[in-house]
Formats: sequence, structure tokens, C-alpha cells
Amino acid sequence: MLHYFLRRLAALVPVLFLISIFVFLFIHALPGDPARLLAGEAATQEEVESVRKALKLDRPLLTQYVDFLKNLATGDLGTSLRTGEPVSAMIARAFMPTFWLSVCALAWSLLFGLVAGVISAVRRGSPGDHAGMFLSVSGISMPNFWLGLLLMQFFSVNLGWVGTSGFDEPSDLILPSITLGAGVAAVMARFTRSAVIDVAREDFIRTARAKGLREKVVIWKHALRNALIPVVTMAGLQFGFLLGGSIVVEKVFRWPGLGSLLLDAINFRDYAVVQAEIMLFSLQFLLINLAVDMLYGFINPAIRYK
Amino acid sequence: MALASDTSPVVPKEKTARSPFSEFRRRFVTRRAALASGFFLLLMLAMALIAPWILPFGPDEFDYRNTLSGPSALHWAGTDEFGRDIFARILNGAKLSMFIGFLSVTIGAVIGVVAGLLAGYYGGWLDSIVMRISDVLFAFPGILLAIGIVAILGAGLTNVIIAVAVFSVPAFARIVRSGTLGLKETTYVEAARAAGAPNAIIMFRHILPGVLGAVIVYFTMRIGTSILTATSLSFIGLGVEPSVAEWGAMLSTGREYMLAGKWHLTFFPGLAIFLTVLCFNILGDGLRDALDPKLDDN
Amino acid sequence: MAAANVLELAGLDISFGHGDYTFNAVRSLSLEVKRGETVAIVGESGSGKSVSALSIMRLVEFGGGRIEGGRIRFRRRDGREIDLASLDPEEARRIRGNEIAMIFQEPMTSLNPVFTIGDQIVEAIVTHQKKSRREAAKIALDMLQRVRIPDAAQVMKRHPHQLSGGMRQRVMIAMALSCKPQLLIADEPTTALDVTIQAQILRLIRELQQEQSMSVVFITHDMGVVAEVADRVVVMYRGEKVEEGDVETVFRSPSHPYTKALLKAVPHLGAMRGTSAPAPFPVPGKSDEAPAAPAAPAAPIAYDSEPLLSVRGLTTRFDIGEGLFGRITKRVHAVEGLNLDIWPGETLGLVGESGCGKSTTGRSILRLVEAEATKLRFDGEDLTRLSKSDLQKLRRRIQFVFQDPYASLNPRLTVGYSISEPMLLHGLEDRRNAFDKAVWLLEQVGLQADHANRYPHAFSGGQRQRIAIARALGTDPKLIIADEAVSALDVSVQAQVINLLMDLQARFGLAYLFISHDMAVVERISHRVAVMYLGQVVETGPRASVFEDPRHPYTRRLMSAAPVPDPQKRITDRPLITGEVPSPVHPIGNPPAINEMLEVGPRHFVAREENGGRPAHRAA
Amino acid sequence: ADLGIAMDQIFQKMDPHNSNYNVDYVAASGVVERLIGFDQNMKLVPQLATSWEGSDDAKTFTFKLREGVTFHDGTPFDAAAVKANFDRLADQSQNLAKNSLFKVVESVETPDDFTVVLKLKEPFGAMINTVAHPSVVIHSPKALAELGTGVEKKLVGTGPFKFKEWVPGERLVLEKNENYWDSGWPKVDKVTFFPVTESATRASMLLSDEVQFVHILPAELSERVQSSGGYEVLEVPGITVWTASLNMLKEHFKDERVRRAFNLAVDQQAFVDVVYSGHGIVPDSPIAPDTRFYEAQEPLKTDVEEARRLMKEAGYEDGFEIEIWGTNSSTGVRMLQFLQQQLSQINVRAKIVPMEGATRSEKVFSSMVPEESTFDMLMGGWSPSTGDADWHLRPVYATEGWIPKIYNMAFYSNETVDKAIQDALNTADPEKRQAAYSIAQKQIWKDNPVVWLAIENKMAGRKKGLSGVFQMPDGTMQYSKAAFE
Ligand SMILES: Nc1ncnc2c1ncn2[C@@H]1O[C@H](COP(=O)(O)OP(=O)(O)OP(=O)(O)O)[C@@H](O)[C@H]1O
Ligand SMILES: Nc1ncnc2c1ncn2[C@@H]1O[C@H](COP(=O)(O)OP(=O)(O)OP(=O)(O)O)[C@@H](O)[C@H]1O
Ligand SMILES: [Mg+2]
Ligand SMILES: [Mg+2]
Repeated sequence: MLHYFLRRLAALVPVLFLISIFVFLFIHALPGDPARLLAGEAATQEEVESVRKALKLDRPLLTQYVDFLKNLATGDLGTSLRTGEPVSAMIARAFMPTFWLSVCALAWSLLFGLVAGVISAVRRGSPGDHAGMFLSVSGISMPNFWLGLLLMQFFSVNLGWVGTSGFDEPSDLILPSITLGAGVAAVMARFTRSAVIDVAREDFIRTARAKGLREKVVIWKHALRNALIPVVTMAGLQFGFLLGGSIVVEKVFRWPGLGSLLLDAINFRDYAVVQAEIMLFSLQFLLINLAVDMLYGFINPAIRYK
Repeated sequence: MALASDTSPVVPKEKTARSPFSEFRRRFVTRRAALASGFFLLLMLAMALIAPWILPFGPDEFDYRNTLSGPSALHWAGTDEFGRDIFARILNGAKLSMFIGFLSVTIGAVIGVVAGLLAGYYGGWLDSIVMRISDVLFAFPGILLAIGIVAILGAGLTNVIIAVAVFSVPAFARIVRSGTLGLKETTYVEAARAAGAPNAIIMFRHILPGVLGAVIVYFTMRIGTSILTATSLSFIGLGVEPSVAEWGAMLSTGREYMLAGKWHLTFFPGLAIFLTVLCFNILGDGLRDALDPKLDDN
Repeated sequence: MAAANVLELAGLDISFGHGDYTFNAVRSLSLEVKRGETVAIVGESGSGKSVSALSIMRLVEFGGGRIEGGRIRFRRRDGREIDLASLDPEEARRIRGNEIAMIFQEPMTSLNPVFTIGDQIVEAIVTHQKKSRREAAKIALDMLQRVRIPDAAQVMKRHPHQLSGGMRQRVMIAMALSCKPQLLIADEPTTALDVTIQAQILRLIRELQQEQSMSVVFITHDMGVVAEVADRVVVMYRGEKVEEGDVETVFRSPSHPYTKALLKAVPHLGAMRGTSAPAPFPVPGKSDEAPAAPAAPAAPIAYDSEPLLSVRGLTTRFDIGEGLFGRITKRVHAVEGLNLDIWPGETLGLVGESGCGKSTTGRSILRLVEAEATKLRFDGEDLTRLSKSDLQKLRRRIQFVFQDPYASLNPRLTVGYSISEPMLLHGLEDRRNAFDKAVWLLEQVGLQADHANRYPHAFSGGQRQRIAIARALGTDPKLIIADEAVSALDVSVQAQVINLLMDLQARFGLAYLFISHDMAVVERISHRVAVMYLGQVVETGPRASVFEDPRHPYTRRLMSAAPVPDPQKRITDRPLITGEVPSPVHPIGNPPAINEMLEVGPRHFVAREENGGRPAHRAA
Repeated sequence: ADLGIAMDQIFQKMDPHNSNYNVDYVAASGVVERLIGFDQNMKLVPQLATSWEGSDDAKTFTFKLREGVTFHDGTPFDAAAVKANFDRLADQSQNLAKNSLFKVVESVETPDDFTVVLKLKEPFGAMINTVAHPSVVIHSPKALAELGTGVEKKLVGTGPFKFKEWVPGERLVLEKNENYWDSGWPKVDKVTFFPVTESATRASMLLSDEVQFVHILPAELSERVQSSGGYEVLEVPGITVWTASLNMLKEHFKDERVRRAFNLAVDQQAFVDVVYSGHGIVPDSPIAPDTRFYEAQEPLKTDVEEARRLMKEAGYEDGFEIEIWGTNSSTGVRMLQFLQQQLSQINVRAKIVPMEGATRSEKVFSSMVPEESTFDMLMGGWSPSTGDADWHLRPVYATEGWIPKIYNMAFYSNETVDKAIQDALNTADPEKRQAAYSIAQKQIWKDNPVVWLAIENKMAGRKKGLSGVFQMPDGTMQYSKAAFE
């Protein structure tokens, strides 16, 4: 397994290299002219050209890619076309807010999703199960901006319990993480429910009961652990998503995170920032999924990797 | 004394052979809630089709003297900023929204399921390639991917569906792969192999039904997300024309008026999406229960 | 409730399904068990034994069954009397695993695949006894050693899928016994154990029984075991109790026709003494005394022709890892340099200690696990060189009956479909005919046509086993590897199934690799026998020579440990074997030595004794 | 007291010389001041200059400077300081975004410490307004020398507030300048700007008192702010004129009757009502009333019958198919839908294409070849940030402004108009300029190169009791005189 792990880790390097080519080509293939965007719609063509020169965007694409790669190899992510700031500084600043937001969102939604899912599974067909389904479906069909604005109106404007937006203190995490986690919680709950139902009738669950284990232990330990694989898969996917920063939630809550950064960067075709962010997201995804893959082996020892 | 006599008081005799599919159908039709949900969805579609003949307003009838009015006897769900009847638009949008939501997820699911099965079952380099591709697809921010896809393929309904389908593929692939990894180690898969089953049969008949529960759950949840995603595409100029009635678009434009107390602009399209997703979920639950014979005897 | 009784069942009714599909699995069953007493329940496969046991545990409802009526009175440790049938679930839970413990019939699927063996036993102990995990772990280890699991400390850290069938069964036994229950319900606890270990286990149960006057309900098909352990016998047939009495009376003068038929079908070790060819069982009802002649006289085996299957140097090893990332430190040498030949129309009986690698041998032959350095020839083809698709086609001609029938049936397919699938796969029949043939096969193994549309979970252990056999017969194979294929069948059904197998052999020249622990069955059906020990064959030869003149010490032990189905010949003080249990686990780079075989009679080979499993030379 | 202000966009570059964005100008305006400013109605008012005048030939412009002003870093404010800034703006090699404003400048002279004279290469009558452009600020010359382009990270000026901290994308913090030249000001200790792109969030921040002023409040939200006591909605008519340019290179729009029919078919008042919830006015000239040299023309009419008649006359009774490009903002999408519906009345079948900003920038402003343009109508709005007619008529209606060069999206070209615009530039005499612009406006109005749509009001939300903070018609705002009651 260690071997497998190390091999997978080493395989990341060529994968990232391929991603870098793909990302570079992709971004430059997108319609949009950063020089024009920076100069503004009201700018004259001369203004645009001077911006283009200043940004060194007038050079051939290959030269730009080679530069990008050279810099990347030395750990330099380049400078933002838009602000002239080093990209690494921008990402470093935006990373933690997004990290905290996604960790909080994931934590509560996992907790809620697991609990609700297991309870629904155990009480299949009961009013509680139906309520769980109702909540989950609400969670998934309520768009983030809707829920976010609603929560903000109620808890910040009307009740004044927490600030509306921004990230200055821990309590600012509450509303955005609820908003962000709602969809995740919904999916997790439905997933857990389905997975637990799948294992609840297995013989080894009967064995667990025969030992006289408390129903809680039977369900939460024996059944859940066996049901965990799809759940962990989903959680890994969601965490990957969340770490990319939710553009909508970050926008609504004025969150100084990767999502906002990315949105601005995309809007302005700020190539260096978009490239760097996608590379970062890819790396995150690769690592999270690697971790999830390793977890499979721990959760279900019959799963082997060669 | 014949031990194999037929006198035991077991279930009524049935001589016909039942394929796994007919078995599944037999068990499915007993789930009343699921049938009702399916019926409701069809009803909604049917209403959408006959709406022009039964409703007093068309979805594209503008009335600038009567904008943003709340629900009334005349306009059941009120009117929007152009004075168009929201109820008519919702009914009319049912076709498109359900079509986009359902079709795109279906395409994504089919591709994802096959990719996930292959990756999980064969493992090795195939697994690496499929999963790394899906990692990268995931890492690309949705809008960027959408802009890219539409930049390559052009705007339009078909391409929206393709774009949304592409978003869904990686998740399905991962879900299926994870289930496959476990199921391929089971004894009954080994038994099928010992009986000489080719890989395709093992994957699709023996492993797939085991992961289908999770697939169905994700599928039904994903439909709502897809309706909303398709909308965000039309908002960056990549989807269907914004004037076409479509739930997600109605919901998005309505948000501007939300704080101004015009809740009906968002509420009704939201409700439509909610009901659709709910129905698909109930339907999905019925399907997944029907797939699990052990739940039969409850 | 009589003061001496621990358990009293009165008028117990259990059913499954609803409406049209209602099925009464057990009807008005009454039964009592005294303190310290062992009651054996025997009976037809599918007669409701397991279901009754589960209802005592109040577990039947979790499997879709219902207790429709009747009482299950139980006397608790403190002397209080309760009705388990109407007890509230939480109370029932406290009794389960504590005062009543159960060993399940199918150990393969009854262990949680994701937890280690150690965790699962420790958990059972910690739940009811005031013990720390550490103390519990010590008890668990001790228990595993007492059930003679080799390398117990190491097995504690392993997961169920890494154990052989018999090892898992012993784990279940250890788990049940570790709680020192008042009442032990053992549902076929020794089907997967070879007779030497079975003897140990029975002895162990008896000891514990005496120590704490535990009562035992013993469900089994092995009349030898019944004769050895039971005080009283209850016979069940089609959901009802048809006979009850103390063991000697029942054996001596059975009253119900079913019991009579049953006892008549019991195979006796040594019954075949003096014959060389296998012979079918006497068919109950047909002729009372003499064994029926086979339908067609079996042709003599042409041992000078090329064998159907020839295995040379079969070696299968499993790595076992330790630590967080599973660093591989040791290896299970499950099969090591094994040679086997099977000729067309021949039955090779493979016996051996539990965990010695019999199932692995079977799986390696079919290339279900990858073996190392092996030459495999089947029907003139080199199995190891075959392309994937050719291998697939070839599998039609070799069928495998898994030791664990339940796990080997896809839970989402009806059994009718499962049985017809191999025929469909190989294009032997069209859909309709395949299903008809499946129904016919079901009837051949003593099940009914309407069972075809049921799912595996709705069958009893023995029924599932017969389904697995029916599946293997569908494709007209040339060789069937039957891994404990008849162990869960009551003797009458067993006789019927075995006769079917022998009939097919006579008619179509089928060959069998018959893996079994039941020495009497092996004696009856084998042409030749191979005895395995620690991954290697230690003795092989014609059945008559091996059974009548066993040479290897392990073979001798096996012969003498087989229980005799006669309560009067009960051996109560068989000595417990103690000390280190030999184990096939070796550190990496230190493989065991390969036995050298000596020919001691015509085609009769025995391993050089001094090499009996001990390494003769270390790797340089 | 502290003041919080929520802006609708994120700040790009803090150095106004190098920015094209109003938000940047607004934020910087409290720190770095200009020679001339605007009052609430876009009338010129003195700031660091006390008076100014232009020569008749519009080639020489003289500014008298305020005395006794020092920069935040202690450097005295004088003509040299102004020259340093003007030279920087005029230096084409610096590639600053606003170089082009000073392209016509030949030299900057400083006859004495408090007089600056601009000499131009050619007549440019709009120079005074150019100097009043919000980007033409005066940095401390010391800071310019030391920091170069780095001033954008640390502004040093003469304004009432000193630059404290800028966290891009998050906030900009300014603090009180105790030595401000205008004694008695400023009256708040600290000003914090928050860029908040989501308008509902801006409104929420105001309502929960996290900010006291919201710049750009969409009309839909104004009701909410108004109805919750304690807050007021400020509203001024803007100077942005929204139009849908008709591609005059296309055959059907070469016909004057068709263009007229389009303008007649569209109900501008309904447009204002739907798109801006009624918060705006219908234009009655190519430029807005608050733009200098504005002259009202004949009011727009809506007459679908007449429009149909004209279409028929032009041979398009059955209409034709067109493609309208617009932006993907919610108002942009609303505009498109509105036009689509209105034009359907004269059988014109419009396909509407909202475009994501960057895509639009490429398609319209970078790769546009006028002769190959595929759009029929293009939505756009122009606001002359110099407040002068020149910077509206020239970019949008002069031949030299054809996209992608500037903003003439109709490819409109009319000799009379081109000449009038040039004439007006050749003099600094307001009367002569007025006359020239009058000709231009009349001609453009007659030619209908665009469908005129609306001039939206600039709305803002403010906490009651706060004064001196307000938005301007050009989309900027002022806060130097902020004071709480
Ligand atoms: N879930 C179920 N649904 C329907 N029928 C069931 C179910 N479980 C068991 N049965 C039926 O109940 C009967 C009794 O089963 P049980 O397992 O008690 O048999 P058994 O006596 O233990 O047989 P064996 O010796 O083969 O293990 C069988 O005929 C079986 O088919
Ligand atoms: N997947 C595995 N990983 C590690 N060890 C294994 C694995 N499968 C089997 N073993 C080990 O290989 C040995 C042989 O197992 P096998 O199942 O062949 O025994 P068996 O002879 O069939 O025993 P039984 O009669 O108890 O079924 C055992 O020690 C077992 O623990
Ligand atoms: Mg049983
Ligand atoms: Mg075995």
C-alpha cells in the first residue's frame, strides 16, 4: 500500500505537467482580451495597445508558456495582470478564508448528513424519513444565493445576531458555511441513507445484534462503517469542490476567498491567476482523491491496490 | 418416501421465467408513492404541452401596465417584471427545464457509470487515466469549463445539455468506481467469473446493480442542480435565449426583486424545481428499493 | 416452567412474507432445554431449524420474519423467568450475546468484513462484561487459541476475508463462547471444520458446559456429532417437530418415518471397507437394505491415459501487511508445491485440516487467484497460457461450487436466473430452455420449481448449497470442484444429492474434486483421496488404500477423530490437543520445504515423515 | 466617527492616472485631489486650482494654484508638483491608462510657483474638462519620484484623508488628514470602502449599519431601503445614455426609414419602467441634460402604426431577422428581452445574445472588423466622465470613433457631425463650442443611428443624519465633506 501511495504521489508530477499545458491552452483559447478588459470599455484602441504592451501580452504564445513553466518550476506563479501583485501572495491571502469556510461547511454538513441519513435509513418510511427527504430536497433545490440572502436578511438585518458579510471574526463563518453546506448536507444525507439501507440486512449486522450490541453501535459502527465507501467518495468530491471556493456564496457574503479571486480573474481574463488557481485546484483534487482512495483500503480491507 | 415432493406450503406456483428486469418491474409497480411521483411528473409535462389551450395567458405575453403584481385570482403566481404571467411561464418552462435537467444528467450518468465501472473493475492504467481526467474536469471551475465548451461548440440548447452533462460525468464515475472496487472482490463476482462470465457481463449484470442505489440517489439529486447550472449558462450568454421561459432563469432574475418584497418571482419557480426534484427523489427511492430484493419482505 | 428448564418454547409460529406470499416456516414448535443439557435439533434442510434458533435470539424479525404466536420462556441467570417472544427489544438486546449466544450457520458472511477478528471478539466481550479492552483482548486471544486457530495473535489483526472457511467458523465459536452464556445455540458450528478440530471444539464446548452448567442447543446434520454430544434429540420436518427423545432412544428406535429414513441414510466411516469403487447411498424408500446399484455401471478409470486435470507445483501465497501502510512482513503459504491429477470420470476426495489450503487450491486451479510457478493442464490445454477469453470459454468445462454458497449467489438475482446464467453465458440454451432446465435442476437437488423465483436470502443454508450445486451442473462440465458442497445438507438430502452426482458421473464421465471434511462421505464417493496439511499433500492414493492403510500421522489422526454415529460408542474423553498450532505463515524469504513423496503402494504416496511440515532447509 | 462605504465593484488600481474605472477614482478622490472638480450637477468647481482660463485658439490653458497646501508626506504643493504629474500623464512611454487624455499636450510650463500653463500641439477646446477628469489627480512629486508606479500601493496626496491600508478585493481604509487645507474638514476619522459586487449584500450592509453609504443601489432595492426608516435613497439623473446601436453597415439599417421605424416602435418610457423600475428619464438628445453643451431635441414618440408604415415603405413589411448583442448583467438581459418584444411589433424577429464581459470585449472591441461585423444591434451605454459634450459625441458618433477604436458601435459616419465636433474642439470659447455641438446633436438626432433608450438615475442609499456623501451623475461619488449629525 505504501508502495502504491508513493507511486501515486510520484505520478502527480507528470499529471500536473499535462494539466499545465491543458490549462494554458484552454485559457488562451477562451474568448476575451485581457488588455481590453483592463483598459475598460470606454478606452480607446491606443489605450488598449499600451496596456497590452505593459502586460507583455504581445509576445508569442509559446514564449509565454515557456516563461510560465520556467517560473512554475521555481515556484513562482507569476504576477497578476490586473493588480500587478504576485499571484502567490494573492492566493496565499485567499486560501485560508476559503479553507476555513469549506472546512466548516463540510464539517456541519457531513455531521448533519450522516446523522440524518442514518436515522432515515433506520426508520425507513417513518415521518422522520420523510422529513429528511423533504429537507434534503429543499437543500438541493434552493439555490445558494437564495438561501444566503434569506439567511442574511433574517439573522443579520432583522435580528442583528451576526455580521452580514466579510470575514473578520469566527462568527462570520456561520451564515456562509450554512449556505454552502446545505447542498452538501442534502446529498450526504441521501447518500448515507441509501448506503446504510444496503448493508442493514447483511448477515454480519445480524451477528452484531447477536452479540447484544446496542442498536446504536450496530448501526453507527457496524452498518455505517460498511456503508462508508460511497459516503466518503461523495465527501471527497464535495470537499474538493468546496476548496475551490464557491463563487456564489463568496460573492453574496463578500468572502475574501479563492472563489471571489477566481471570479475576478476569470472576468478579467487574468491568465496568471486563473492558471495558478486551476493548478492549485487540480492539485487539491488529486491529493484529496488520493487520500480517499487510500481510505477505501482502510474502510474495506478487501479492496486491494496493485 | 420422496423427499422432493411438491406438497410444501410455499408460495403460489409460477411457471414463467422472470428475467431480472421483469422481476424488477414487478417489484417496482408495488411502490405506490414512486408511481404517484412518476405520474405527477408526467402530468406536469402533459400540462406544459396543453397549457396554451387552457391558460388565459401565454408565457410571452408582455403587459407593461401590470408588472411585478403579486399572486391574484387572475395571475395565480403573479407577474414578473415584464408583466408576464408567472404561472404560464412555469408550466411552459416545465418542458425545457425537465428536459435539460433530465437529459443532461442522463447523459452524464451513462458516461460516468461506464467510465467508473471500467476504471474500478480493471484498475491499473485505465483507472489512472479515467480518474485523472475526472480530477482535472473537477478542478476546472464550472463557468470556465462552460465558457470553454460553448466557445468550442457554440451556444444553444444541445450544447447546454452537453456542457451540463460534462459537469456530471466525474462524480458519477467516482461513485461507481468506489462501489465497483468493493463489489469486484465479492464471492458472487468470483463465482460469476468461475462460471465463465465475460467481463462485460460481470460488470453490468453483477456489479452494476449493486452500485445503482448510489447512482440513483445522486442522479435524482443532480437533476435540480442541473436545472440551475443550465441557467447560469444562459446567463453568461451560453445557454438558451434568456427570454425563453425556464425555471432556473426565472429564479435568477427574480432574485433582484427578492428583497423588495416581490417574493413570488422566486418562490414559484423555486417551488417548481423543488417539486420536480422531490418527485424524482421519491421515484428514485422506489427504483432503488425495487432493486433490492431484501427489502421485499417488509 | 419447570425449575430445571432454561428454555421452553411453546407453540412457536414463525412466518415470512405477506398476503399471497405468506409462508409459515415454523408451526407450533414446542421444546424445552434443561440446565446443563445439550439438545440436538436435527431435521430436513429447510425445515425451520435456523429460523427457530433465530427467533430465540429475537433476531428473526430483522431478517423479514415474524413470530406469529407462541412463547419463548427463558430463565435468566438470576432465576427470573421471561418470555422472549414478547420482551421489549432493549431487554432482549441485553440478554443476547450475554445470557444467550449463538453460532451462526454461515460463518462466511456472518463476520463483519471491515473489522479485524480481534476487534469483533473484543467487542462482544466488552459489551456485557466489565472488562477493559486490554483484558478483553487477552480473553479473545485465549479463546482463539482454544479453538486452535494457528498463529492466533496474528489472526486477531487480520480481516475475515483473509481466513479460510473453517477459521471463520472457529472465530464465530470463539466469539460466542467468550461471553460465557447460559444458553448456547450452535447452528451447524462444525460444518467447515475437519474432524480433528471438530473433536477439539466439541470437547471445548463440553468443558465449558460443565464449568458453568451451560445449556446447548445444537443444530446439526452430522449424526455422528449428535451421537457424540446430545443428551436429547429433536427432529424437525417441514416446519414441525416430528420426534423428540433422548439420544439413545432416538437412535435405537426412531418412531417417525422421517427419522427412520434419516438414520438409514447416515454414512458410516468404514462402511466401504473392502470395496474399491465408490457406491451410491441406499435410497430411502426404494430398497431398505442393500445399497442401490448405480443407474449405469461406472466405467473403470483409465489411469494410463492422460489425466483430465494435471496440477504441478501449485503455489499460492498471500501477503499479509502490517502497520498503517501495510508493510508486507509475512506471507501465508496457503498452497505450496502441490501436485494433483484427476482422470476423467474420477472423484478425487481432498481432505485436510481446516485452513490447509483446500479452497485456495480449487480457486487457483480456476485461476481465480493468481498462483505462482504452476503448471496446469486441463483437457489437453495449458491453463496458465490461455488467453482471457479462452480461459473464459474453458470455464464452462470446469465448474466450481463455492464453500460459501450464500456469498456466491448474487443477492440481486433470483436463484432461477443464477442457475440459468452459466448456460446462457456459454450459449448452451436459449432463455426459455435455460430456465426450464434450471427448474429441472432445482427439482433434481430436492427443491421445488417455485423456488426459482425467490432470492438467495430467502433460503436456508442447505437450500442455498443445493442451489449452488444445481448451478454447477447446468453447463455439462467435465470437472466439478465441489468445496464442502454437501456439508449443510441433512443426510437424506445429502444422499440424494450425492447419488445424483454419482449418477451424472456414471453417465457422462464427470470428474469431481471433492473437498470435504466428512470422512464417511469422502470414503463413499471417492476413487482416490488426497490428504492435505499446511498447503501440501501429505498422502494420496486409491481410496481403499488410504482409508484402510493410512500411513501419514495426520491421516491417521483424521481417521480416528471422525465421530461415530452411535451414541453407545461415544468417546467422551478424547484428549485435548494443546500446544502451538502449526501455521502456514512464514516470514518473507523463508518458505517452507517441499515434501518429498514416497510410494508405499500402488499409486499410494506418502510424504517423508520427518518433513511433515517442518522446514527441512532454510533458504540460503 | 467612522464612515463605511459599500462600492459596487472591486478596486483595480489605486493610481487614477493608470485606471479606467470609476470606483478607483472615487476611492482615490479623498486622498489625491485634482485641480478642478465637479459639483453635484457636473459644473466645474475649484479644488487645487483657484481659477483657470483657455486661450481663444484653444491651445494654451492657464491654471492658478491654491497656496498653503501640503501633501501628506510634507512636500509643499506648488506648480512643480503639478508639472511633475502632468508630465507623467503626457509621457507616452509610461504606458499609463490615462496617457491618452494628455496626448495633445506639448509642454507644461510653470511661470511662477503657483501658475501652471498647458501648451497643446493642436486646438482642443475640451481641455479644461479634461483636466477636471477624475483621473487627473495630483500625486506628491516626492512619492512619484520614489515609488514610480508603486504609488498605486501607497497614495500620497493633498486630500482630506490619508491612505492607510488596502487589501485588494476586501477593503480600503483611509484616515483623517489633520492638516487638511480646508480648515474644519474632514469631519470623520476614518473611511472604509468595501467592494461588494452583490447588490443585495450592499443593501443588507447598509440596513445592518455596517456601512452608512451604498454607492449604486439598484432600483429594485431602493424600495426596501426607503421603507426601513433611518435610511434614505438618494437619486440624481445620470449622464449615461443607453442606446442600442444599429449597425449601419448592414443593408436594412442604411435605410433611414428603418432606423426611424425602430425608434418609433420602442416605447422608451416602458423601457425605463421595466429596466430601471421607473428610475430614469427618456433621452431627448444624444447626450444627457447634465452634460456640458446639452441641447434638448424634439422628444421621442412611440407610434407603432407609423413604424409599421415606414417599414412597409422601406420594403420590410414582413420584417427581417436580426441579432442583438448585449451584456449579461441582469439589467442587460432585461434590456435585451424588452427590445426583442418591442421589435416583434414591427415583425422584426430578434435573436438576443447576452455576452459575458470578456467575450464581449473580444468580439466587440478587439477582433471587430467593421466590414465583417455580424451583429445588427449592439447595446451600450456611454457616460462622458469629463462632463463635456466632446467626450460623448466624439467617441460615440464621430467617424474616428468606430469600434474597435472607440465606441461608435453604429458605424455612423456623417460629415456634418464630424465637422461640428472638430470645430468645437478648435476653440475654447464656450459659445462657439455650444453652437457647434448644437449642430452635431441635431444632425445625430435626425439620423437615428441608434435606438435611444434611457438615462438611468444614479441611486444610492444613505444613513439618515449623514451628509456630504453623495453620488454624482457620472457614476462617481464624493465623500470629502462627510459629516454625521
Ligand atoms: N427471508 C425469508 N423469506 C422467505 N422464506 C424464508 C426466509 N428465510 C428462510 N425462509 C424459509 O424458511 C424455511 C426454514 O429455513 P431455515 O433456515 O430455518 O431452515 P433450516 O432448517 O435451518 O435448514 P438448513 O438445514 O438447510 O439450514 C426454509 O424453507 C426457507 O426457505
Ligand atoms: N485473501 C487471503 N489473504 C490472506 N490469507 C488468506 C487469504 N485467503 C486465504 N488465506 C489463508 O490461506 C490459508 C488457506 O486457506 P483456505 O481457504 O484455502 O483453507 P481451507 O483448506 O479451504 O480451509 P477450510 O477447510 O477451513 O475452508 C489459510 O491460512 C487462510 O488464512
Ligand atoms: Mg439452517
Ligand atoms: Mg475452505
